[in-house]
Amino acid sequence: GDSGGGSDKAAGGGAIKVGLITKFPVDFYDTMVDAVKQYDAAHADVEVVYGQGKSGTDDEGEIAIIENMITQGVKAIAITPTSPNVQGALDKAVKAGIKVVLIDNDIPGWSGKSSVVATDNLAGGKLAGQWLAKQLPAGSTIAILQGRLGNPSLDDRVKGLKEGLAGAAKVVAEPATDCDETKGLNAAQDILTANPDVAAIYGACGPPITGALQAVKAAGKKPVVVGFDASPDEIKAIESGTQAASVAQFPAKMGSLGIETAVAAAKGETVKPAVDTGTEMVTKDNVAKFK
Amino acid sequence: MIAGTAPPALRIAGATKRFGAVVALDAVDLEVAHGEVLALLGDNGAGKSTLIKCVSGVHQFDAGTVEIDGTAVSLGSPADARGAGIETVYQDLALFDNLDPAANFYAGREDAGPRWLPRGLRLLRRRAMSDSTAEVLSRLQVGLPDQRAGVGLLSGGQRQAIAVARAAAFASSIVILDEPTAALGLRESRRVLDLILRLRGEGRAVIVVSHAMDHVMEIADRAVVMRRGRKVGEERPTPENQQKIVSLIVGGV
Amino acid sequence: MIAGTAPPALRIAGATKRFGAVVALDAVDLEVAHGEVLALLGDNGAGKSTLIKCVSGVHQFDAGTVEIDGTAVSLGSPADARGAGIETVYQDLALFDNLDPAANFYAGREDAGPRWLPRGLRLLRRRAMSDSTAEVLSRLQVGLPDQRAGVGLLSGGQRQAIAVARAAAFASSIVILDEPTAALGLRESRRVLDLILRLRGEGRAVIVVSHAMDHVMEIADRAVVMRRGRKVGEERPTPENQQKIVSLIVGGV
Amino acid sequence: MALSTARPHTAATGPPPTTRARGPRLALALIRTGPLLMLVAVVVTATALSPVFFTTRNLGNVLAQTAVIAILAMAQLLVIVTRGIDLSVGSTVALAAVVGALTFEAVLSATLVVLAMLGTGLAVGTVNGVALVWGRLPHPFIVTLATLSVAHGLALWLAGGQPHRGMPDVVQLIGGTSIGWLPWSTLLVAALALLVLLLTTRLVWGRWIYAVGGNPDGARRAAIPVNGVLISVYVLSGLAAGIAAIITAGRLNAGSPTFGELAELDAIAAVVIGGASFLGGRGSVANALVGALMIGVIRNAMNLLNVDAFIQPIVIGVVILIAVELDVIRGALERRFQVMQAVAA
Amino acid sequence: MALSTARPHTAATGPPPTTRARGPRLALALIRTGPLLMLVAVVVTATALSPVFFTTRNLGNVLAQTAVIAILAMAQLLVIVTRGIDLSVGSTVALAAVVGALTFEAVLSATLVVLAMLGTGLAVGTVNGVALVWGRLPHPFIVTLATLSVAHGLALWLAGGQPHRGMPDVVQLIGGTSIGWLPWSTLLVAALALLVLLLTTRLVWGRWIYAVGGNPDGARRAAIPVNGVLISVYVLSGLAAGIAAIITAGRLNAGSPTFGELAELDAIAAVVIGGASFLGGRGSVANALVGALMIGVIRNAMNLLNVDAFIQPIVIGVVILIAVELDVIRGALERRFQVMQAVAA
Ligand SMILES: Nc1ncnc2c1ncn2[C@@H]1O[C@H](COP(=O)(O)OP(=O)(O)OP(=O)(O)O)[C@@H](O)[C@H]1O
Ligand SMILES: Nc1ncnc2c1ncn2[C@@H]1O[C@H](COP(=O)(O)OP(=O)(O)OP(=O)(O)O)[C@@H](O)[C@H]1O
Ligand SMILES: [Mg+2]
Ligand SMILES: [Mg+2]
Repeated sequence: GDSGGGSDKAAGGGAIKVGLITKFPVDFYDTMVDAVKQYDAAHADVEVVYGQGKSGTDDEGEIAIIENMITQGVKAIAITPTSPNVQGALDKAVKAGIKVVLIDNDIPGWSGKSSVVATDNLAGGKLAGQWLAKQLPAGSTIAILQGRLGNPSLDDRVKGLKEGLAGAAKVVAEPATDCDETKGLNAAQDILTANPDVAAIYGACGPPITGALQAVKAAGKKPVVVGFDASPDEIKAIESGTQAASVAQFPAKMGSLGIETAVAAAKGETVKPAVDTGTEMVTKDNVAKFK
Repeated sequence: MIAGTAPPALRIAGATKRFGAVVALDAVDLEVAHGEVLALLGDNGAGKSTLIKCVSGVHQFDAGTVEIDGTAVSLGSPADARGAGIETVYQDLALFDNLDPAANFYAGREDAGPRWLPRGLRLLRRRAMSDSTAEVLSRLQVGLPDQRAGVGLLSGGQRQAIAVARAAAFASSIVILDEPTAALGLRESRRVLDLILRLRGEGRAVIVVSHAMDHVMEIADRAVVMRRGRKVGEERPTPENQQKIVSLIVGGV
Repeated sequence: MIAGTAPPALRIAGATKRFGAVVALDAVDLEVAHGEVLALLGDNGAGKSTLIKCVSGVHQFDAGTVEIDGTAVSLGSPADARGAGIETVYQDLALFDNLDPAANFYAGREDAGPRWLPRGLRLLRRRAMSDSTAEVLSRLQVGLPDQRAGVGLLSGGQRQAIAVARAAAFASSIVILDEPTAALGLRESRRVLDLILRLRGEGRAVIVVSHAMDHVMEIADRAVVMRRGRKVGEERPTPENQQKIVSLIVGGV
Repeated sequence: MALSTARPHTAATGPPPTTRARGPRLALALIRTGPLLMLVAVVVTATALSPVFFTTRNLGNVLAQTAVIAILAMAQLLVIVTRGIDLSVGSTVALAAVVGALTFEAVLSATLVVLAMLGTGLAVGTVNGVALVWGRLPHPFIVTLATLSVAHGLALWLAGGQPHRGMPDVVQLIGGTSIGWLPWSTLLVAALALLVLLLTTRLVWGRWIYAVGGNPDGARRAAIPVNGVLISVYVLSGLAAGIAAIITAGRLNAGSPTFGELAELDAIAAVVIGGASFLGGRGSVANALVGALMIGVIRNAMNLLNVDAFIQPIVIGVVILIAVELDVIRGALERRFQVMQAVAA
Repeated sequence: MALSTARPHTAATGPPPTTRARGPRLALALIRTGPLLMLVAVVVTATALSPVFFTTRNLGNVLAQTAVIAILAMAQLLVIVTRGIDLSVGSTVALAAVVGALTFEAVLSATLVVLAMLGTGLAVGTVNGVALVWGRLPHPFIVTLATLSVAHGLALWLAGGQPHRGMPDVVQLIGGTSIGWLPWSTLLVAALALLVLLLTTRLVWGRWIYAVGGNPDGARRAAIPVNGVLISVYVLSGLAAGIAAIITAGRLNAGSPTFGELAELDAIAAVVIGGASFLGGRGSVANALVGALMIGVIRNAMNLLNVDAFIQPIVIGVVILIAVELDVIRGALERRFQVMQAVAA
């Protein structure tokens, strides 16, 4: 149950205490948290403690939560690290005998982790790039709406896209949007003004793509719009045909597999060093199963 | 006491005021009649400005009562004091440096309409206000370089003249002037003294704080002397009494 | 001219200053000798404070030259003026309301050491500064409620006394006082006048701006009258001349 | 000495004496246009660098992108004139938009949605103003920082961290559509600008805000209802955030807790670029609008020119600095020309 | 009338007259501790709600989590005392950390890395101060907003948007390790606090900053080097950002362009909670530190109590507001007690 007090399990009874730390309150992480809560409810021998940061780059916030969880005596931590910067705090946890499972993104080169349960963002980007390369005629142009500059997984989605395109289209603009809907709309308006013939728009996260769709509608153009995350808004847009595709991740899977792995590690079982939760292109053809 | 049986325009009794550990006013009694000029004298820090600020609603007495025309009033705010017909020139002038003379004149009582609207939403009669301000100032012969500029860059005397003209133009019952001629030139001082006499002639009660004994001798009907927050004496300012008043102020041993 | 062949302490020639469209000073010539008190007279807005501010380095003349003891100087900043031995009491006092009297006294020339350190990094001699400030103030008999509180809440006269005492305590060659007694009581005014005479006795050149003719008559050796930025006359302030000076100020037709 | 003690109303006789030359008057008038001159410079530069910049279509985009900053800047101006600051407006936009979206999910009434958004803005503004005045707080920075935080949290909590899609047609019309190339939101901004201009220059209330900013203590002594005036500017600022929420929500057809992030900094920057002073009592609506447009034009031009995303914040910072510095130089030039004019007279 | 015209040095004779009663003195002394009292209240509440809060281990965490805010708050205090504000410190932390990390990648010298971070902070601070003073800007808000933007852009650009891992051992020691439960960074904060206390209360420079804040025009007339003083506070603020970068980089063993985001708001809030005034001339280092700790303790307690992430900003906002309001009430009480004391005398 919830560690918030009204728990059905006696705190400190035989239950194993594990922590789940997610980045910040958006749908994606909420889905993950919901899956973990289901797991929590179904397992009487596990007590999950939850923590969440303020934003996608709130390293300090996550570190504070990690430190506090160490103080609270958890046996394992499953965390979606905001950036490799939280590594120092996680080292402290490992030193205190706590198993650490990374969810959603990896901290490359860090040996302290027990396992990584994640989408491969680079691979997801590549998937989108290869898909777009097939759709676009030769010599096409594409605009990229970047996410929050300095965020490795968002950057990987852009890097992956370029690798996947393999030169099939020329990038004419790549402004940063901070994953903000308004900024996505503004940027898309300007891109469509400066490059009326742009053949495709790709977004590293959901909200700016949703904003860009407004600009596309107003401009009366039909570029191929591809997003990443397959947020509920994107799913609706794909259904209605305004958006072509999005790269879906599986946050619920990440959550349940992540917490399972963490509990297993806490119990001293051996766990797989990497669990890929996979990505998939969502298009009009298969959108039904993502609702 | 000069006033006969008619109640005085302003009567203060037992006025006391403390700032932290400083006792600025200590059980001061005071009254002024209509058509009378009362000089409030005393050394620096005697409590004159504090008394005036309390009567004007800027500060509140810790103890003491105030009567206007015989009825007890509470002066909880400057608006109360204005409402009771009290108009004040403060020692620090309380001007708006960023506003022009007309705006300074009418601050808090803007000439505006229509009347059925709440005060803040009325339309300013800007032309009327600047015209009449110019007129009042020219009557007091205050020469200003620019009628439309903020008063912040005016000379010390020009600023004081504006503050005095403002109080005089709107005076209704009681006019209080805290060192109104301190920064004024000869000509301007003369005009302010004439103005005070005129106000008296119109039946207003006037309280003047001043360190200029010659001015006090000339215009005041009565002089109250304060020292360290206490009222230490009250005299008619006649040439014979001058030395006595001076020694009251200085605390002559 | 009173000074003999020795160059005057301060000589200003052709001083001109404009603020936007306002001509505050128009080719003013002026000089003061050591051991002389010069009164600077004139109506409100005549340009007296502007002249003083230019000499103190606060403003810069648009045109004109300044000589001190016969050598031309440039007064580009208040520090230049202080360096040239000029000490000024401004009409607006220029006090630091958030600082205590001692800090106000020593602002910009803190008593601190050791000397080999850059000025800002020296250690304050706080005890020495507050002791000597208390002493100077008690000599001027300025009674303060609290030596450690900021001067912002003091009475108008208490504030002016602090500003005058500050300038006097540090005066070296030329002392300029812009209406130093405007807010002062009888006793305090007396003390400031005595102080000015003492400064003269010590050979300093003193310029006093004042609207109080009795003060001017008493202490000044010479009076310069300004009107609308121009110097319109220069007289010895003797009882016979008083009427003449007054009509110069007022612009007697 | 015939000083009337009643309200003086008679007109002065004859015009005031004029000492100004007609010579450098034109130069002076040009210099006085101030921030506008700099906006023109920025627009000319953008036009020179990008052929599409000065097209009706792009100008329409710029206007639509700037509407929210412009509205928030006008309100911020009122606050800054009274020596205050309102940091909460960005979060309030988010909260109001979320409340609007939730209202629309509950009842399909456009009127109620609009009222909900305006009401939310009003509520936050009222809290700011009342806390400042009744709490006798020394400065609004901290109240509005607190309400920034609270409104942000509330928006997240109410929305469950999610954007809520769907807005009534009229909201979408205001925020998202144009007449030809001219966005509806621009018309709304223009109407509000006229209203604020009226408020600040023609109404008693406008006098009061400048008086309170110029000398709060003096305003109190002049029996100006200082507390009421202070509360009113924060209430208006909240209301402006509500209006900004309508535009944002209409533009994106949604209410989301991420709306308006850091919008307060844009608004304050616009006001300061427009020459207002944090020390209160100074500033004009027109110049605040010019400041907002300046920020909007620069952002738009950089997108058109495909300036590297890393470089964009650098350019914005430098341009803001140059704009303010030019205003300083302009002021000095103005004084210089006034002297020349006086000498010529 | 024997006024010496030389520097007066003789000591006054006899103690000044005392009119204070010894009665309510204790109550008054207690009330005067001010913000500290509120910090104690917050700590007591946190201890009551969470059993782990008042353990050495958690207190160590709180101190480590607060070190950066504390350092930035002390510097911000100096700026605010001079009537200024420095919005650029957060971005400067990021820029300095990135420069440090890149330096470490180029040369493995710990000294050079530390110097690079401090130097970067100094450079940004110098730009702020010099632009403000030489540019004759009316207020530092806009310069420091501009450098916020520029430093952020530069950090992103230099780092290529990526965090760069790896810091010299000494940096990791300072930022990331403890002696027992006491973080090294706390010792650094304590040392800096002593230094700033010395600067503000014992040195001539400290007098000057209060004089400049109290009356800038008067300070100029008193021949205080106002421009130098202003430049110096911004330079120190930049330097503080450099030191904060060392701690952050050491704690995270990296330099990243996302460091220090919005840290300026925390720093300013801490200073204001500590009772300083935006109107300048008022504020103390000790209280700024107390303000920083208050923010740190509240954040930590909410994490320990597992308060919902959406609710956290609401709680922080409300607590900040209460803290400032209590300070206002405390001031009123203090005056009341002074009167009681005077009456009792
Ligand atoms: N707001 C305040 N807070 C604290 N002390 C104050 C305040 N106002 C005045 N005082 C103190 O009260 C005493 C009386 O001051 P007040 O201004 O009334 O004197 P005054 O008679 O007007 O003197 P002056 O002739 O110098 O203007 C002084 O000691 C002053 O320092
Ligand atoms: N900084 C300034 N900017 C613009 N105008 C100014 C400035 N300072 C003074 N003036 C104007 O210059 C003229 C002379 O002012 P000044 O202060 O020198 O007069 P004054 O002789 O000292 O008068 P008072 O006796 O009233 O103090 C006035 O008209 C004033 O408005
Ligand atoms: Mg007084
Ligand atoms: Mg003057």
